[in-house]
Amino acid sequence: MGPSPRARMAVIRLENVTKVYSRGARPALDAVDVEVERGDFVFLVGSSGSGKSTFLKLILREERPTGGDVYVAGRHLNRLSAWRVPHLRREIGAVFQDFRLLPNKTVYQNVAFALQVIGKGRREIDATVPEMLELVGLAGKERRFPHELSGGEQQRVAIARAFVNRPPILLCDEPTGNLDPGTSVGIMRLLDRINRTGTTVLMATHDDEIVDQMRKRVIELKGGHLVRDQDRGVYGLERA
Amino acid sequence: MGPSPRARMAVIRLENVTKVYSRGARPALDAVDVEVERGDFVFLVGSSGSGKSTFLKLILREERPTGGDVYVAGRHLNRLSAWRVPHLRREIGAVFQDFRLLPNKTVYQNVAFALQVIGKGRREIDATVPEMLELVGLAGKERRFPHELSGGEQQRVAIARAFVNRPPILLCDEPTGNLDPGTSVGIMRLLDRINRTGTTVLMATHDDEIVDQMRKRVIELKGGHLVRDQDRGVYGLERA
Amino acid sequence: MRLRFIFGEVINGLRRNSTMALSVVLVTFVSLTFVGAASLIQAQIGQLKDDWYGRVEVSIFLCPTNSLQEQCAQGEATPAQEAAILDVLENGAVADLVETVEYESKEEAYENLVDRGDSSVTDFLTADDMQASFRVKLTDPEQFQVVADATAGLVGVEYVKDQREIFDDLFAVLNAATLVAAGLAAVMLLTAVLLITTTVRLSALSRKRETTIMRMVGSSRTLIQLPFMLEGAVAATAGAVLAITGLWLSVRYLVQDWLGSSVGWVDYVTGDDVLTIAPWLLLIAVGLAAFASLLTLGRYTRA
Amino acid sequence: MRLRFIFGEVINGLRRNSTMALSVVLVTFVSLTFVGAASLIQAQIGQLKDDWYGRVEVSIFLCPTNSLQEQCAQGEATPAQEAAILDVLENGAVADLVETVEYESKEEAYENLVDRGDSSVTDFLTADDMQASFRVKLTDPEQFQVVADATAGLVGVEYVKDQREIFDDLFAVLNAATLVAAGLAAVMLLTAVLLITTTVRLSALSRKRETTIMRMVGSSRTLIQLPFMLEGAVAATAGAVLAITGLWLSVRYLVQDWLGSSVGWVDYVTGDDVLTIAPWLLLIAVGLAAFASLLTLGRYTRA
Ligand SMILES: Nc1ncnc2c1ncn2[C@@H]1O[C@H](COP(=O)(O)OP(=O)(O)OP(=O)(O)O)[C@@H](O)[C@H]1O
Ligand SMILES: Nc1ncnc2c1ncn2[C@@H]1O[C@H](COP(=O)(O)OP(=O)(O)OP(=O)(O)O)[C@@H](O)[C@H]1O
Ligand SMILES: [Mg+2]
Ligand SMILES: [Mg+2]
Repeated sequence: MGPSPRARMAVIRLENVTKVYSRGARPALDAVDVEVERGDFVFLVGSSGSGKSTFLKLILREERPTGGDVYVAGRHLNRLSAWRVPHLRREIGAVFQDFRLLPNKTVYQNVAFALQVIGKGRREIDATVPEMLELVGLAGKERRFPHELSGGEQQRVAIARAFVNRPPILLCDEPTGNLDPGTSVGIMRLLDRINRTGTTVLMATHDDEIVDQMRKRVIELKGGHLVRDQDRGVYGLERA
Repeated sequence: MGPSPRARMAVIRLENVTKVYSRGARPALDAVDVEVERGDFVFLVGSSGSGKSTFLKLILREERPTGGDVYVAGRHLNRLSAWRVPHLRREIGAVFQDFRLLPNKTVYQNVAFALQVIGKGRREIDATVPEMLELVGLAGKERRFPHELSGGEQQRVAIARAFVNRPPILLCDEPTGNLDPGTSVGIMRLLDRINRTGTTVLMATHDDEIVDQMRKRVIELKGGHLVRDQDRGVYGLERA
Repeated sequence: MRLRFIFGEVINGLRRNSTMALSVVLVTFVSLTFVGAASLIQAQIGQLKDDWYGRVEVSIFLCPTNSLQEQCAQGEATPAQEAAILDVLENGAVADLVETVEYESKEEAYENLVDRGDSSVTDFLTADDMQASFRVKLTDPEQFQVVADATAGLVGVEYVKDQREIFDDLFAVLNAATLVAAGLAAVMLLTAVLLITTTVRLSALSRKRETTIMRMVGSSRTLIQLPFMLEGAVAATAGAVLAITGLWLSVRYLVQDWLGSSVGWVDYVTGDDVLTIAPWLLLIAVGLAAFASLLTLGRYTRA
Repeated sequence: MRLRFIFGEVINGLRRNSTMALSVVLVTFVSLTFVGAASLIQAQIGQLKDDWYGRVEVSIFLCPTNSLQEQCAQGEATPAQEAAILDVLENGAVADLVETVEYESKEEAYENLVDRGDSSVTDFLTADDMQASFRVKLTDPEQFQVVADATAGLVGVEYVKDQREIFDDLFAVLNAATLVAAGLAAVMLLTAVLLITTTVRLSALSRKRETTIMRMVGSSRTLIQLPFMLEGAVAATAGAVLAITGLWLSVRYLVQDWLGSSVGWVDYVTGDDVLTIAPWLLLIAVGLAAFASLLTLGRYTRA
């Protein structure tokens, strides 16, 4: 079976991917085939332990598959040497449930940090960061520290940091998990706006309301198996 | 203004409580008055940073109020000396979003641990723990380790541990925050069952569906102020 | 139940932080070895002083036959001169400082020399080459100068010598060694406190989950904190035991056997001296651990 | 930019883990002091050997007037006997072992004695009490026994003496001191490795959030790991500098000034000797840190 035309366009492609964390344990992912095209917005749903985070970690090459092949942004991750991993990561932004901000840095410094540590110069940083804070709706709060922000604002900082380098792919692992429904909606609007700039967004979530509202592509995992891949889908099949 | 008849029955009572974490910062709680009667089931809602966790911490005496008085289980916490705090804590069970299980202990050992460290004998432990695991629906999984359980099962272990000593009060800080909607419903049924044994349950949450379904008393905080205290309430006023 | 729990926690903690625990053991070992060495050297000095100062005397050497010294120009001291000197010692101003006086004749001096068995000297010396002397034992050896002043000018005295002088260099070296050992001990003890502090902190951090749960379910403060305190104490005590063993072996084999066989005339410190300071070393170890734990625990395990 | 970043991270890390950093400094200090002390003692031994072995000779003492030894029963050695002995040394089987032979007469021996200035002996000795000797310098001082065997039986020889013997006790003590210092150095170096390991680990843990973000945004492995490695290296280097300073001060003031003023005839090690070993101590420190970092880093900061 040769690659379909769609496969050649795919910015993320998992082919028969299996991941077993410890010998003898049930696989966290089991023979999963997924293709995500450039510009897609994909929800990854499934109950706790179904393998959503594992899916994202394989794409980030935080974990390596036990079987099968992972292609991301034109790279075959199985063959990617350790010292080239940083280059892969610069093509991917990652956002997590717990924000992961540096508590002793200001909003501005937190976002600038992501550019500093990949070797960008001060001039480029000074040009890019305010623009990005503007985009996520934090203009004027540059000098606040994380503990001076609401949870939603903290997540906006995290998104700004993940996206400041304008990566073609944005991975979000339950980005609204710690947020109340009202705040979550704001975050989803932001992610949607980012997606419209052509960025591929892959978001693992439990939040059925959000999934049902957005009507995007939904991939459902269950015990490591891909059980549903539906365009314009909803959270649970029973309500579809 | 003398204490009303209801106040005398209250198992938890906050009188004009203010909590300021660091000098000059906005109060995390601002002049809050709340009474919770024995056997109540109370949802604590509000957006991120509104002071829900702070509210619970004051009851656990993890934090001390900056102003006002806190009474729990007949104790005036402002006057409780440090060495009597353990006695207060034995009257309160606490459940958290992140389960907080000991990864190298089995389900049985995790629950037994809570009894061991308050000096219960082996015989009492051997009698109580299986009964409690039965109650939370984990009979037969005593020898599993936390990583061999689903998120919902892990939270059941955490509830068993919090409740094994049969405390009159159970505090839950976003117990379903990490769980998918289906699993969350199971946890809520369990908490409801525990509440029906006469235990006072106080639960902070973001989960609007659950709050809307259960129709229990709802206390809403906003920037540290109590803005709503409603019997048989819903999550957001706009949908009430 | 509780004892077994605490004991189990201590073992767990030490195993989890084995690197730090081992560091604490080694640093306490080295620091207490220095503390012990310093106090053993002082004990040795005390012992030598007791021993030698009790034995040594002020020697008043009388003029020999062919002295080159001015005050002996008249030749060998006469019996009358000797009697006059003896009179000053026994009935003069310094009489109450003098405990005993012994007369050593030329012949006795020669015999003593022969007894010491240094053939390269006795080969070509005879009794007539020696000189007679008074050996004076003082009630208080520190009062040497008074006696020396009272006798040095008498007719027939060539010179007066305080045997203690010959030890002064040795004592100076030993005191310097004590200072060096004490200095190193101080640096290492400071390090030990820092390390125990870090160990307790690490242990508290690595067991944060357990202690959080313990606090939440209402465990007593003692049960929460005791394992940490004991951990530091156990490691420090192990270091102290190593130090005591090391010192005892050193004294037994290095000092007594090896040094004793090369320089046999000294009365060395013994294993018993080590055992005498052993409780103090253990006490220092436990004290250090308690001090370091108190410094740290309050901050890392709230009740 | 990157350099400033790395430098800032190192400073931050050291400040955050100041207790551990200080422990590493102190333990490295003490351990390298011992390493330095051991090698300085060896340098001192080497220097003394060069110095003394070059100067010292085999002395063939000839029969004096009134020797008690059997082989000298016929009295003082005659010029003919002396010539025969000299012949054996210069033309006999051992001739090629002999570098120079010097004859020291009784008078010269007495003068040497007077020159040494020990008045208590010269007071009652004359040149006639002394004995003549051949002072033989060997091409290889270790071959003493061969020369001794060849000459000890000759008529007119009282005894043959190897001056090196008198240093053996001193060298034995110094060698023992080297062993003790090296042993302590080994224990402390092990401790230093353990501590640097823990420091790196702690530092990695306390900066886990930073390094996680750095990994996620695609920072290079070098930029992530270098600060940790440098932290250990900086602390260890500080310890090495302290050790070098301490050793230099000790040599300058304790050895040269203080020991030198009491026992002046020895050629002591100098500050220059300390400076010679200084690069090695620095190298050990950096090597230790690198070794310990490599042991730890892989596990605590994945790429
Ligand atoms: N580092 C790991 N080592 C061992 N097992 C792991 C590890 N990470 C995840 N697992 C296991 O792999 C399975 C899938 O985990 P994963 O975190 O991918 O689930 P998830 O869908 O993200 O769940 P959640 O909604 O709780 O985040 C689970 O059974 C989990 O126990
Ligand atoms: N330990 C602390 N030190 C300083 N400030 C704190 C601390 N804990 C909470 N705060 C501050 O107090 C306020 C209320 O925090 P709290 O954790 O009670 O909110 P919450 O309602 O539980 O929010 P969330 O839904 O995010 O859990 C916030 O502004 C927070 O920054
Ligand atoms: Mg996950
Ligand atoms: Mg909270």
